[in-house]
Amino acid sequence: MDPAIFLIQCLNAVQYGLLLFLVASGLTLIFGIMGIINLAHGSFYMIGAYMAFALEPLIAQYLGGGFLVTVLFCVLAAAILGYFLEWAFFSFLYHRDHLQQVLMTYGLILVFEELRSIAVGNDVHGVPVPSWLAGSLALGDVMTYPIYRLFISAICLLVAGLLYWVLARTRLGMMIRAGASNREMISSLGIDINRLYRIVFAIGVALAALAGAIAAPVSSVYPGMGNSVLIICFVVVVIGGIGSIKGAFLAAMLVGFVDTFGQVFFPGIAGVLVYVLMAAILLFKPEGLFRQG
Amino acid sequence: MLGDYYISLVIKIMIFAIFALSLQLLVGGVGLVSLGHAAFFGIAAYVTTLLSPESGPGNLLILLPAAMCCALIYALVTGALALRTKGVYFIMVTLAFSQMAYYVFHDTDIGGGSDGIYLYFRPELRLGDMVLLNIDSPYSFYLFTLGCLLITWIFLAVLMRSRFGAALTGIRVNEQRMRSAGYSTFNYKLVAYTLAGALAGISGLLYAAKDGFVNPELLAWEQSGLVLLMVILGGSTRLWGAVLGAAGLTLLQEAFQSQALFGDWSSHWHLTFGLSIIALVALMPNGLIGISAQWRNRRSAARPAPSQG
Amino acid sequence: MSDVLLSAKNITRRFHGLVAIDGVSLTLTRGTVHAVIGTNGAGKSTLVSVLAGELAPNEGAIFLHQQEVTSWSQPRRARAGLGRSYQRTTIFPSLTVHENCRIAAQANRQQFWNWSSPARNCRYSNDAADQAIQLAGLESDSRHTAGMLSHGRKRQLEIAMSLATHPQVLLLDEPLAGMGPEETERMLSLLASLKNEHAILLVEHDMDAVFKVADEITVMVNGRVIAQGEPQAIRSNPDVQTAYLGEDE
Amino acid sequence: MKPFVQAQSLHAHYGESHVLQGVSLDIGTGESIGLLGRNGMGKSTLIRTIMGHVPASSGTLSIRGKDCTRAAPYQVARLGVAYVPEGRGIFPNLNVRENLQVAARPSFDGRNDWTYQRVLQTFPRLAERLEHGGQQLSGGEQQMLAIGRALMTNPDVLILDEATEGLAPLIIAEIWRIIASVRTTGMSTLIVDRNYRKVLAHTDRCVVMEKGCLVENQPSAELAGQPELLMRYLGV
Amino acid sequence: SVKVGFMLPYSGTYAALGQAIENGFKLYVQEQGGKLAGQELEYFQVDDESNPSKAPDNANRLIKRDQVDILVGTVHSGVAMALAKAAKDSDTTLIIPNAGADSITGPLCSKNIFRTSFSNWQPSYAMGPVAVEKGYKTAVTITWNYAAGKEAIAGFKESFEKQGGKVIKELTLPFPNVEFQPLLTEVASLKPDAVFTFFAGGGAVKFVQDYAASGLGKSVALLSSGFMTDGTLKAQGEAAQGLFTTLHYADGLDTPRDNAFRANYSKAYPAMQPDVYAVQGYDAAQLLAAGLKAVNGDVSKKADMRGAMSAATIDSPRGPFTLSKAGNPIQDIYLRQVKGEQNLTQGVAIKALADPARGCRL
Ligand SMILES: Nc1ncnc2c1ncn2[C@@H]1O[C@H](COP(=O)(O)OP(=O)(O)OP(=O)(O)O)[C@@H](O)[C@H]1O
Ligand SMILES: Nc1ncnc2c1ncn2[C@@H]1O[C@H](COP(=O)(O)OP(=O)(O)OP(=O)(O)O)[C@@H](O)[C@H]1O
Ligand SMILES: [Mg+2]
Ligand SMILES: [Mg+2]
Repeated sequence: MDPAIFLIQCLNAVQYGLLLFLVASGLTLIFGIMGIINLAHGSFYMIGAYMAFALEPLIAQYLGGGFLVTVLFCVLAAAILGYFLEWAFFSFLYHRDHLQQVLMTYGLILVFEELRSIAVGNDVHGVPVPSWLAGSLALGDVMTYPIYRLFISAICLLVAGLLYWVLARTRLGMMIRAGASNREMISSLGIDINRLYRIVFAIGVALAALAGAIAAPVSSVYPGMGNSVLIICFVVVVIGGIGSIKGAFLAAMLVGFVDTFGQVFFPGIAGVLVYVLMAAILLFKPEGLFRQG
Repeated sequence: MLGDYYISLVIKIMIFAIFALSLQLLVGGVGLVSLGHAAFFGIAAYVTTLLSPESGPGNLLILLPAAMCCALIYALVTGALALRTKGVYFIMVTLAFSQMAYYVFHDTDIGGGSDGIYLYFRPELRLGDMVLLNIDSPYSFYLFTLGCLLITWIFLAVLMRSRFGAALTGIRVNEQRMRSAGYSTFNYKLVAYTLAGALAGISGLLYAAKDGFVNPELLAWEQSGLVLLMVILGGSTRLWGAVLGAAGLTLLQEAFQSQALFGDWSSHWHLTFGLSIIALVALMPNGLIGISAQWRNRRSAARPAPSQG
Repeated sequence: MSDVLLSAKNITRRFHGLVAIDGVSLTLTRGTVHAVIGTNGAGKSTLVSVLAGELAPNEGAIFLHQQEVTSWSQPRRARAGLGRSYQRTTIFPSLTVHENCRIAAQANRQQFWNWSSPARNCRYSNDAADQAIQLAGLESDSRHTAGMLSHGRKRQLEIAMSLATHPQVLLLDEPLAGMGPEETERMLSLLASLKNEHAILLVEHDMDAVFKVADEITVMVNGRVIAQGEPQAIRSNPDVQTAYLGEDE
Repeated sequence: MKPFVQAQSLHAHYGESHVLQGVSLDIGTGESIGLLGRNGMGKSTLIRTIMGHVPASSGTLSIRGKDCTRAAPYQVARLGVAYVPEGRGIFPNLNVRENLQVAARPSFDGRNDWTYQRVLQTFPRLAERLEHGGQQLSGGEQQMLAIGRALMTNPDVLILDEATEGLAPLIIAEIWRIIASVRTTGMSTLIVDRNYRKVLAHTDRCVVMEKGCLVENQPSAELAGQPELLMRYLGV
Repeated sequence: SVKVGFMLPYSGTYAALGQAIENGFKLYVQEQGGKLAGQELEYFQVDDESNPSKAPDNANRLIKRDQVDILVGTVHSGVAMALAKAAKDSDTTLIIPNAGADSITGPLCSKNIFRTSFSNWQPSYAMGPVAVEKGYKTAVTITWNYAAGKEAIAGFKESFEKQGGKVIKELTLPFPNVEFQPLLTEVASLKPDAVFTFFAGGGAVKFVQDYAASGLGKSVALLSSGFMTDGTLKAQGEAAQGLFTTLHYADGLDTPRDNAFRANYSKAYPAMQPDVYAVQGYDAAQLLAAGLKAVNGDVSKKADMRGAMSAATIDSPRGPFTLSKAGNPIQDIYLRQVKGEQNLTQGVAIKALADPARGCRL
């Protein structure tokens, strides 16, 4: 492979990995801290994308528009949704078998997907790339690289950094981590664990929605878009070690590279490669690359 | 014809009941939650279809052992690797292995690729040239499936009562203690996993025979998820929980999709189905099998449940 | 008869650079209680786990009945007569006390191929379970669900389950932790009566109890053995006093 | 004046089993109380019921005169009750500093005399291990951390459940020293420990539990002089 | 009355297509005054979710539970395969209004199975000569690694190489992945004259956008089977402008038949655009009408009805077509170019193209 192409492929891999990380980070947060295997995470991704699509004209009309305003609005709305969902559907499940939560999230997938269909129909929709990010950079003689993709990468990196900072450095982060290991004790210290969980869930949902909203201009919005990212995100979370933001980041990069170069070098079996990677890693590191704690 | 339809519905429930029972051995028996159980189901279905001749019915005496063996071998190999991990990681490794099998059937031409392949004739039980059992008619197929279900159930019931079953129970509750008592728990888990794979193979064969159409989606994670839901919804502590779960979920889907019952809402059946799953989870902490106990409790004074410490 | 059942030579075990036990040797003899005491985090539980085969040592060798078992798995060692209890209770809470013991006892009659005869009818394991329950003084609770027992009773059950497998060597990790004075008394007399048939390793922080039953004491600090010997010698050893016992009250 | 914590005929169940059978207990401001009893008599359950971890099935509980019968644990804690549980409850994935800081809060009436610095002065061993993960600490250090963490919430009542379980004698002695010094600051304490002599020596008043009921309630000094009572209730 | 069972995707990725097909079908019936050959139609619907593993059951719901006389379905090829099998087993007449799997009117062909749409091979085959004519000598193909994609690519390759072109690489990615960037980079390194693709739905939108954003469009022409730009143009926006595709239907045909159909469709379903799926549904109804007319509405005369159906000439909005022996339309394939939100016809690429029906033994 000629070196320029190779470098571009690396860029592709990083860019894909970063986006995966953004979706997976919310999943690993909810998974690692609240112990909820959230199958509905893909739905939140979808909700984010659809909100970006549906809200854009409204926001343009009432708030004067702006892509960033739309995204911000989506994230806020998703956080509120997450806060409500935790209260309504999960708050009473913590004493029970974890598998019940899986069942609950499965029910939610069906509900969200159908509500989406009732609310906005089943068509594929495009979301325009904001004009100030619409250009491309020339790479090599035939290829160009859309600036918007670089923008996505930047956002993902920013979120990764922010998330790491919040969890590792702030008091909220400490509480969240503490709550992950001992729910009862944290409440004995005067911290409202229920509210804390609600906040974590809201953050998780908001992250998924953010990913959906900023990915919408490049991926378009379509029915079933959530489920297609769900499994790959679980792969990322598990390879990285559940609950570990650092691990999710690394795993997303790994998956990005394996997927990208798998498609180039082993097109016939590209679908299997990521799972081979996961199985191989778990066989040598049965708890993922970075176990939490 | 309508009778045929209900027979085929019951057959479907029974096939899923066998499938769910095989997973129940893992979830309820050993405490191993697998999200890749459909691999065994699908592999057996494919094996049945691929080994059947195109020109006439295949022989169950060959097909059944072959289907079970292939499922068993896949379970043995993947189980030996997957059982190195625990908990959620185990769930995900089993998922990974089933996705691998899925992509093999989906992306290669072994079994007709993503479109799937047909089984033209329902297999029959033949010894030499003598046909011992023909399951071509709905009714005989119904009886055959019922027989398989009963055998599976009885086998599992006896197994769980035996020393092997007691050891599995011990492993589910506290593996560390079992090891220190002298049980090679890995072997037990592997045997259970392999057995579960082989039993799922029976249901795979039946499924292929029922509709005569096999495709990669049989191995997809949604299928594994569905059967896991059956086990959880039914209640994983008892064998009949799996059967109840299979019947319950199948009937719920059936009812919500029925235009006769739900009119125009039937085209939004995902919504009603999803909502009812949510309601069931919220209201039935122990699955369908817990209902009777719940009623009893409801009547005696309301008391806080034991905390999980 | 000085009958060495278990011996460990120069055991070292590291956790990512932390040396949890560092070149520890000891022998367990039938008819004696060998107590291991030491500061918190000295590596006592780790030692028990290494001896039982739950953790592999990084260095050193372990012999059971004069046979090297260093590479044996835990279940294999258990079947060869090595039983242990845990510092944190590890019972089957959803089963009855009798069932708890029966499952443990059944380990000696596993019979994989025998998949059809009910476990409940296994004469051997029922007898062994009854015997263990009697030894541990749990007869009155034998039909009760283990999870409902009080902490002390659970600790007794923990011991009973170890006994049900008919081990010759017993490794007990803080069997007295959380027990009240009365149960402590009973446990100590149980240990004294088991001593004749078994070789016992006792990890314990309750010094009164240790000095009451131990025939030999090993003192560990930070993974190393700082003293080994008769109880009286240990009690008066100044190193042990400064590192562990503290000034006598 | 009303006692700081006032429990009246509390009942509690674990599923079917009736563990607390009408317990009434007052903890006055600045008072130090010992809770004695055999295994499984419900001592920990009483404490967990006060904290709100186990819901009371009947009876009332008030703290600072406020009704807390149905209060969540965090509300109880905010009213000034701190709890060092059986088994310590250290957050293993947080280091020592974070374990302390995560708990920091001023007291109900705004006092903030147990600062991070003061806790570290009280437990110099912890100051040496600030960046160690909670999991890497020895049992004794964990116990100190649990007590220090409870103090960071500037409580009015400190509840210690089996604070010395599984600790080396040397460290047990140190823990008792710390308990004594905390007591001199005027904080109320409720202490459960299997070493009844120490409990009697470090408390003003002792209550004895048997089968979910309080059967004795006497000044510690008097109870210490009644070996036959101790024999009856504790088997010693 | 005649019982018609729709087995169509009403949920999931293909839900919009399912709706269009049903609308088209009902539109024709409505135009005939609500009756075909004097018979009322009674409709039954089953949501097939585009999930092949549920397909046999779904088919049986219609065949056994609702006991329909005619089956109409579906979009997804895998589901259609199962449907075909069920129809064969129960000897029910099946009209396939979309699914293009070659094998349905190939090895699996049967007297009771008809298709009013296309075979995957057809539209792509028509692109080969077009590409050569435009002067492209080398091409790279990209599709999902699944049967429909492979069949479409095979059709293109067959005609393109027959005319002297060369497919230098066949790129695939796992279905339904939409991360195309690595493949586009690969294309950039291969520098072919043209890229031929087969994608549909959300994947198609993303592919077209990614292709445009990658800048390849300037030097490497993008050609594709028409599904790439049908029903997705609004979402694709600017990126799709000027693309050439081949399909059996196009905008701007401007025949009286098509104009009438479009006007009626827009009136009946104001919220939806008339598209190829609606046409296929519409023609399914026409085909059924032809059959019913021959037997005067007596559906029990199956053989006669089917004979009439396979002999019928369907006056489709796409232009009249007949059915091959295997039951697949023999139809004109149009070359279309995207202008605005329309796939405007550029004339006929191949006239009366019949699927070779390889493996069919009828
Ligand atoms: N799985 C593990 N991973 C990493 N470190 C460990 C692990 N288990 C134990 N340790 C460390 O090894 C050292 C010895 O621990 P061990 O549990 O053996 O101590 P102990 O002597 O039993 O103490 P205690 O009397 O408090 O029970 C401790 O510093 C502990 O933190
Ligand atoms: N989570 C639980 N579920 C069911 N029963 C429980 C639970 N926790 C405790 N019990 C039971 O409640 C009773 C009281 O237990 P509790 O822990 O309060 O006793 P305790 O006095 O603290 O004893 P110890 O000195 O052993 O700690 C015991 O009989 C115990 O078996
Ligand atoms: Mg220890
Ligand atoms: Mg207690």
